[in-house]
Amino acid sequence: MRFVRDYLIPRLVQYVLVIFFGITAVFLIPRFTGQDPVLEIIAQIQTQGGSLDPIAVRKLTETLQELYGLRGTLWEQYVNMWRRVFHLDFGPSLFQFPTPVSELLRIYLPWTIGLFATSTLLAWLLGNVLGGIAGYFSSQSWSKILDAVIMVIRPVPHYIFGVLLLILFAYVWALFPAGGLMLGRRTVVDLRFVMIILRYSFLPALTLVVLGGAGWFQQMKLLVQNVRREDFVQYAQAGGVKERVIISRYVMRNAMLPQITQLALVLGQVFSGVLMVEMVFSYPGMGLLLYRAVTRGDYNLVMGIAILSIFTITTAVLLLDLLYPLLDPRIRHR
Amino acid sequence: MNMKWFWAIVIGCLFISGVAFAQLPAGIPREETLIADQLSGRVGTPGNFNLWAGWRWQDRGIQQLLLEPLWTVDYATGEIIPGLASGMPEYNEDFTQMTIRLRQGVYWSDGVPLTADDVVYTIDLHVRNAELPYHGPMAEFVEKVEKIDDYTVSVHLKRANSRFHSHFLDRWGCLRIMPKHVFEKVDNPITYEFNPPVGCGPYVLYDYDPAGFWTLWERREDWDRTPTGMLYGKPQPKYVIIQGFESEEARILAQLRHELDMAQHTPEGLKVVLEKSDTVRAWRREWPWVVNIDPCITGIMFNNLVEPYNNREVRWALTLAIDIVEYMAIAFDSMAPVSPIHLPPVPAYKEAFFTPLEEWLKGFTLDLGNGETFQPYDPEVPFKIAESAKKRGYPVPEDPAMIRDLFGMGWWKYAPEVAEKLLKKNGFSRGEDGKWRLPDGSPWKIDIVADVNVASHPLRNATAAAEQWRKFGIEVTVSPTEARETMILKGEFAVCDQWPAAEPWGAGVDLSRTFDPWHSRLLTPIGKSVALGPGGAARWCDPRLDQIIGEMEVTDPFTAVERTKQLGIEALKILIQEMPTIPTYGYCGAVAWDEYYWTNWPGAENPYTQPYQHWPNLKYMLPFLKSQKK
Amino acid sequence: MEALRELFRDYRFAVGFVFLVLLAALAFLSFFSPYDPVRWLQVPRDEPPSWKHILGTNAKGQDVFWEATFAIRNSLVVALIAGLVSRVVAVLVGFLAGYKGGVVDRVLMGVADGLLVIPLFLILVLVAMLLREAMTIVNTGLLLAFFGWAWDARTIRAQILSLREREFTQTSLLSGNSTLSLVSKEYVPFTIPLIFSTLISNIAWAIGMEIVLAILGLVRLEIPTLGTMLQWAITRQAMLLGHWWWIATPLALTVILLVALYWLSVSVSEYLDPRMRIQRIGAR
Amino acid sequence: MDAIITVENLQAFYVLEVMGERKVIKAVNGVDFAVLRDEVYGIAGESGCGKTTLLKAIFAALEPPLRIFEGKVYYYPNGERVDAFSLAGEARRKLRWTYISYIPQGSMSVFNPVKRLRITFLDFLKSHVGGKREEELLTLAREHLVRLGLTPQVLNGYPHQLSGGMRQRVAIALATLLKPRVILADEPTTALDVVAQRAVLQLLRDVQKEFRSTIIVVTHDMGIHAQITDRMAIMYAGRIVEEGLTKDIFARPLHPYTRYLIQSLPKVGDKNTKESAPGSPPSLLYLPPGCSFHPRCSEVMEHCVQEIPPLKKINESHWVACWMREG
Amino acid sequence: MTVILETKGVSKVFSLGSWLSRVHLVAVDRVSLQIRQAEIFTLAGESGCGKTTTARMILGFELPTTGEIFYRGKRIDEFRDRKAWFQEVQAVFQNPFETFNPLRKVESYFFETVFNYHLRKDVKAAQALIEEKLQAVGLSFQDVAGKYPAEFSGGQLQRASIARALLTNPSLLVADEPVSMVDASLRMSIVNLFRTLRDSFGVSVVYITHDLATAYYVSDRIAIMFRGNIVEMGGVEEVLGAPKHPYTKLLLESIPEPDPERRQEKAMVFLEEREEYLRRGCKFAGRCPEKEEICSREAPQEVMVGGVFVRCHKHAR
Repeated sequence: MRFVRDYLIPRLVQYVLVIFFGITAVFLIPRFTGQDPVLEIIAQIQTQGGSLDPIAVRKLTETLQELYGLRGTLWEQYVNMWRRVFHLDFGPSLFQFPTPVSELLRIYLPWTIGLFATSTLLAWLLGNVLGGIAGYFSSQSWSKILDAVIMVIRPVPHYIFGVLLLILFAYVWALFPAGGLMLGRRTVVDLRFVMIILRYSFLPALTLVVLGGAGWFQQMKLLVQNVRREDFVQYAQAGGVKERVIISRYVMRNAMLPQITQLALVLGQVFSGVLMVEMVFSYPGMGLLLYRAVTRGDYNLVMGIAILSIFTITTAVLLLDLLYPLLDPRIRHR
Repeated sequence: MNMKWFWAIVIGCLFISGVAFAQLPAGIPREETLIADQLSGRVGTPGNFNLWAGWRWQDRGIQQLLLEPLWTVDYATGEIIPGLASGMPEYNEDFTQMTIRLRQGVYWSDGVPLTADDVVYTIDLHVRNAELPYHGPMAEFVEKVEKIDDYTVSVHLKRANSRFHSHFLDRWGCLRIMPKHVFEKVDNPITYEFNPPVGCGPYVLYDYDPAGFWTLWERREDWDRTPTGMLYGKPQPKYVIIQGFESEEARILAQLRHELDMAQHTPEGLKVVLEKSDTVRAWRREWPWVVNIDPCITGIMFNNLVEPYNNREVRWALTLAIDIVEYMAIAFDSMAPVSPIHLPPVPAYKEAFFTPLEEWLKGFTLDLGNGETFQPYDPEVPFKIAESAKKRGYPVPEDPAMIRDLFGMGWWKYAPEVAEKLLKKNGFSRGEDGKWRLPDGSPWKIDIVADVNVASHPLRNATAAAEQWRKFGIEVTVSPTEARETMILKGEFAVCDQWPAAEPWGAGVDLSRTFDPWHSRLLTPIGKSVALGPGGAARWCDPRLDQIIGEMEVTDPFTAVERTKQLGIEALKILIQEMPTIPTYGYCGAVAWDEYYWTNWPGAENPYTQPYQHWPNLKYMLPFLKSQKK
Repeated sequence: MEALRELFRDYRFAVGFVFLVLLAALAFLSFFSPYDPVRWLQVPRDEPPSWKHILGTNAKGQDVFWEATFAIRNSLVVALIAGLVSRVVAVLVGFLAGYKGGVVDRVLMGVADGLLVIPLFLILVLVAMLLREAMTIVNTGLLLAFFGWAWDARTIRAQILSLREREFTQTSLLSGNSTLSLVSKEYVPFTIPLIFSTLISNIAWAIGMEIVLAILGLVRLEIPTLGTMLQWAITRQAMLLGHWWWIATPLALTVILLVALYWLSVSVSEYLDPRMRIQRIGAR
Repeated sequence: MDAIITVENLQAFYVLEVMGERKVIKAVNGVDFAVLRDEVYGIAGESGCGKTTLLKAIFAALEPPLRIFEGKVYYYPNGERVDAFSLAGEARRKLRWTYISYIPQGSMSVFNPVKRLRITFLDFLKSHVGGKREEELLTLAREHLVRLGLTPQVLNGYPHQLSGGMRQRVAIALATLLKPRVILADEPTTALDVVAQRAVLQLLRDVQKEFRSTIIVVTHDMGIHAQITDRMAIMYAGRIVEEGLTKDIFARPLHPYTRYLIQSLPKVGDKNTKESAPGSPPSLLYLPPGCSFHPRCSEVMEHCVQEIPPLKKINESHWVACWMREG
Repeated sequence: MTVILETKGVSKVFSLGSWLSRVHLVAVDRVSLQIRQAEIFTLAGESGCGKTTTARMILGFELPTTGEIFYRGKRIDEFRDRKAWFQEVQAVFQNPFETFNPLRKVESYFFETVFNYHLRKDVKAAQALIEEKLQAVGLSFQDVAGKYPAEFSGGQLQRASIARALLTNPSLLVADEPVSMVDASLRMSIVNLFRTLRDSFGVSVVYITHDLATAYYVSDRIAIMFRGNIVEMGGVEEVLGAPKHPYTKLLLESIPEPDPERRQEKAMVFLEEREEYLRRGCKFAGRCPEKEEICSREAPQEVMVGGVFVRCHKHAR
């Protein structure tokens, strides 16, 4: 059981520490942004036309602080936060009061998984497969053209690419909706439902897949060009092994390894692109939810999303670390 | 890749794009539906309609379609429309009692009749329950509320208040009457979701997006048992969808695709839809298109407790350093009416305040010291703006009356040399580099705390002011920040882009809403949140104004109209002399309507009601729309 | 110079380099701009490209060409600060963790992993909001630098780990080299291609991130950068109004810049690749 | 004569562009020989004498910068003569592993590192054997290993789990999987310890006996040649300087270089001082004039510096290229 | 003869494999040996026998799991610093192309060594010293100057590597398989060098190899290692002349004799390294032709037979 002592325990300790510090950071940072969610709400009531007098403001402030769990010192709030985290209760959203954060996560998570997890994976797969093939046949002209196209597409910001798609596919050729998925609570899940969702998700997914895939493509192409020079590839070629087998089982399989590690970590970084896409296509997802939460000082919601995300990614990384020997049998833990 | 795969993907894409082209939920015919944009964006609490408990994205249709207040202001007509009430509120002699008479024959959407019990219950609940936002004013003023008969309610006040009714007067929110039969069964009115909602408005909830992008309302079968129906007849659209967009582009494209009938864009967005669509119209059919009758005034706010902005002459110098013609070009592409006073230039106020004040403005004199004086008012400003807009290539009307209508009555002269004198008189100096130094010799830096929404009027003002003052030789930065509201309320700013004064009611000549925040008893030290925004955030007061406010409290705005107006004029004069904030131009809405499915929108040529889709008054517009059955 | 001459034989390097030089020249031109980039209404608005305004003018009354010179300059500065500062951190951390191993390694990699695992964007937005008034060019660069080193530190560490196992490490120790000179003499030549390629991808990332922050309005919008130029063009509907020159200019500059960086990166990494270098040396 | 590979006047050079300068490395510079059916043919020489390049050329694995300037390599599948360089892609692919196969120099990295060896074996089998199920192919592989005295268990492991010697033997098994007529072995024992070397040699011998294959062994280690080859050639600076039956060469080395190679070998029980050939092999880029060996030759004559000695027949099976043997 | 280096019961344990299949190998098992002044001591065995690990522990690159190493009576971890230790002991590695960083010029290592150990003050004097050492290995500064490793032949570079090691005038040179990557034709030039070093400079050499022919040729004493244990140790004539341990016999038999008339026709059993490491009892038992019942049960103890240490049950009785 030296493995447990020398490897697993330190790794788990690190896992726990990363989560601990991550959550603490996420707890602290919004509290330094100078926003007071209670005042924001009062301001909103005021600017939207409600009239409040000083007594009302004081009363309301106290009431809201009580409700939001913002009373007491920072330390008390912090302790309280951990107590709630262990109960998976992040309290009510401050800005979307009184909806509980967990309820919001429940509503948005399926969308996020449905579109962004899927398209991130799809982008990864497509980018790697295409990049792999293009890297293997890098001297052929179609590979060069593809490379050039992707090179130009990749730097285009998500927002602009999304709007361009929107203009092309929702206006010039009105093939896809401009946004506004009209599925209410009355909808039954049937083929039409699925089709509507697919149709509605197509352009956002396309944006993410193309732009995300472009990055994977470029990385994979370079990796494959290196792996192609490895002895075992050349030996298989010398041995007359069929090219298809060489590409998939020798070149791609090996070049894929660093990409797998990257994928887990990239999951945490997709928010920015996702947010832009959600903005352009009015798509209900975590990116926008998070952005709004951050900008409005909705501490509870920020905590909820961040904890979910930190937990998911850290766990993904941990699992990957533990399972990596299965993917790469050479790995040795010292 | 395999060709088979390629074709499979192509066919798949076509399939996806071809299926279910109709956007709307099943069974909702487009031609009977009105689709309007939701100004406040996606609903954060889609399943919650309990407006009484706090902010619930009320413009998703709750205030426009579902609920009917006692009274509603219409700033386009300058009238107050009694909704659930049958007439204006009635006060006793000393303003300690207010009587509300209800409209008879009104039913809640679940078939229960509306009675005085509902009103009594609503006020009582607010007095008792401290968690409700309107608890404050109710608890402060209401001594007792009693039902006189089924349709009459009497509210006894703790002290005199001639404007107590304003808490029930809907502009963009007020204390609306609750359905007693629903709420009395509820444990906690704060967490109660009020879903399905019940209201006295002409529509009921049909469906909504659990993700909050849209809410679908259906016209009540018994629309004739609602005040709207009784007042204006049958609302035309059978269904109304209020839909939020996260991006301007999506909103524009939706309107171009006839998937959005009413929307408020940015001026640029408005230009796009007008340019690209044959069926979209704006408030005005010609340039400058935008709604210029909004009851908000935009501008720049100083923190009057902060050096050097606590100095009236510094504030005036900064005002005179603004070239309003350029300012307007930067801020709103010259499309909005300027206002030299702290009131928006809507027709009703023009008549009541601008015209009476004009002579006084012309004669208004600033003392520059050493016996020098300066008359800052410039009635030629609208013509100068017109000239500059013409140069830009816009089709500017020639008629002087029209020009004053579009660009305002006048503003302050661009007089940097006068500003210079005022500043030097106060110890300011220019450095070697031509930049201004504060009296203590340090460089004068202004940081304008600004809104983050680039399309918004506040940031537009901040940008334009920064540009003007930079030109004048001050180092200016614009800092858009999400913490803006907090900072402004707490007074943690020197200059910001907040409304320079609270909007007036929009109807009648009562300006109490504008002046109240400046009463000296509300003056809040820096670090503490002000109670009455936005004006109060400027942290300014004046004993003369205190006196006027005091007198207004005991003046009935409905009966003593002349006196009310006179008090307003006097107060405005004080504001001009002191210039605690700089008013620049009236808020403009870049509203666009698609005439593809619906026509007879309340345009400038026929302003039968206010034009916004997000104001409570939308329900009063719907009976007038005409279907273009396609 | 020999190296440069050889690199220029690769068309990707040549094109990338020429692009970069052109962009740098463009950035340099900003010092001679007839217009103050912050000021509005300097020129007639919304004019398409003409001889007078070769890239047209925008709705703010600015000459797009001259505005772009400032934008590219500022964006380059942001990206360079982000890239270089984070490189220093990444190299230090990577070398230290890789060479020292043990507790140092665990701690440093723990920190790096922590940074990687927290949704970067969330923190970036939070901090950007916190700093909003202070989101100057330099601070934006530093902020991005702070978040840009973790992954690359990991990569560099991995390479150091493998280099540490190679025999010349021992030769160097036997030659009496201290740890510092061992690392700098033996490992740096091997890690330079890696450092260089991560530098370039980091610069590209920083440029992209700056654009994202700008589109969200989280940087000082009056300072022209590629991001803020796009942001103004987007919010003023340059695309739909047909003012293509306004949005196409920063977009094209971004694409050209990133393509140039990509080509440089690919070409230089190939050139610096130890295998290739050894081959070249062997063929002398 | 029953040749299975013939090499005719082969000139294979590397053409490099270095710093804008064209450089030609004359790795194989006019080589002629024939390898017969059912023999083990050795090619000996120091690193950088062109022996690996010669193998590549025989295998017709020509990738830039390696180019054939002159000469031909012929295969004899099914008795007919085939020009190895003119074989097109698919035809060449089919001949590989069935007619001619290749044992790599270091087996360290020739197996796919992330797949079990079973998969690698199957990949090679599937690419050449049609119409068989995976199970059958796997049985083939197992039987093959057993026949070579290796445990079929290795198929379940990953390459990195094997020791160097084992890996090299598995590589040999892989190369002989389809019973090729010709097996090229490039330094099959280098970097192995003596015990593993012995195992590899044992295996090669078994393979040869079992399948009657022709093996061409390239190594710098004369001990290996002595142990396994029937005939051998000594290569120096891109040319063959001596060729003959192994026993003849060891008994009567004719070329001074060959003598150095043999005499420098230490033996247990012999503590007498031994000397290597002085100096280093020449750079193939800058060959000395005349006989390439003359700078290191203790018997150098004036003639050696001026003219390259031709390969001369001394007797039925012994050839040498040295002016000393002239006449 | 003075003992300059002594290891006392040195062991090294490695854990190998991923967590899915992890094993602990005693790579070096209680090795005790002595190296005397001016002798060539050979550590022989097949790959994976622990000889390289032993060498690395002697050099201080690896810390023993248990046991101690003394240099002239002083524990090597008591040396002031790494540099002070390396002044006494230097090393030559197997692959000369790996010994030097392929991206650096070879000469830089020479100058670094000179200046880092403060052997000479200025470049000129340094060059003279380098020239002297290069001459000693049959090279000249001219051959080395300005060249990268890839520009050398293996033999040349290995000699340069030795010359570099000699710069500090070490008392002990650890040579880890110094000729196995060098062409057979050039090996002797390097092996002969060790003799010269011993005879002319009084340097002790730890010569690590699997090739008993060169070991016999060059060394004074020899230790045969097998899977972490020294199985036989003594004078080279005694050990190789009359091998006592069956493993020594196997090694001797396996030398590819450069004589076509004497081919090794005898078949032999091979076992995998790990399997043997984990074996109980005598680790060689799996392929020992003289195996007895006790061998797979019990690990043999070291015994002295005619001045030779042997670890074999056969000789224990």
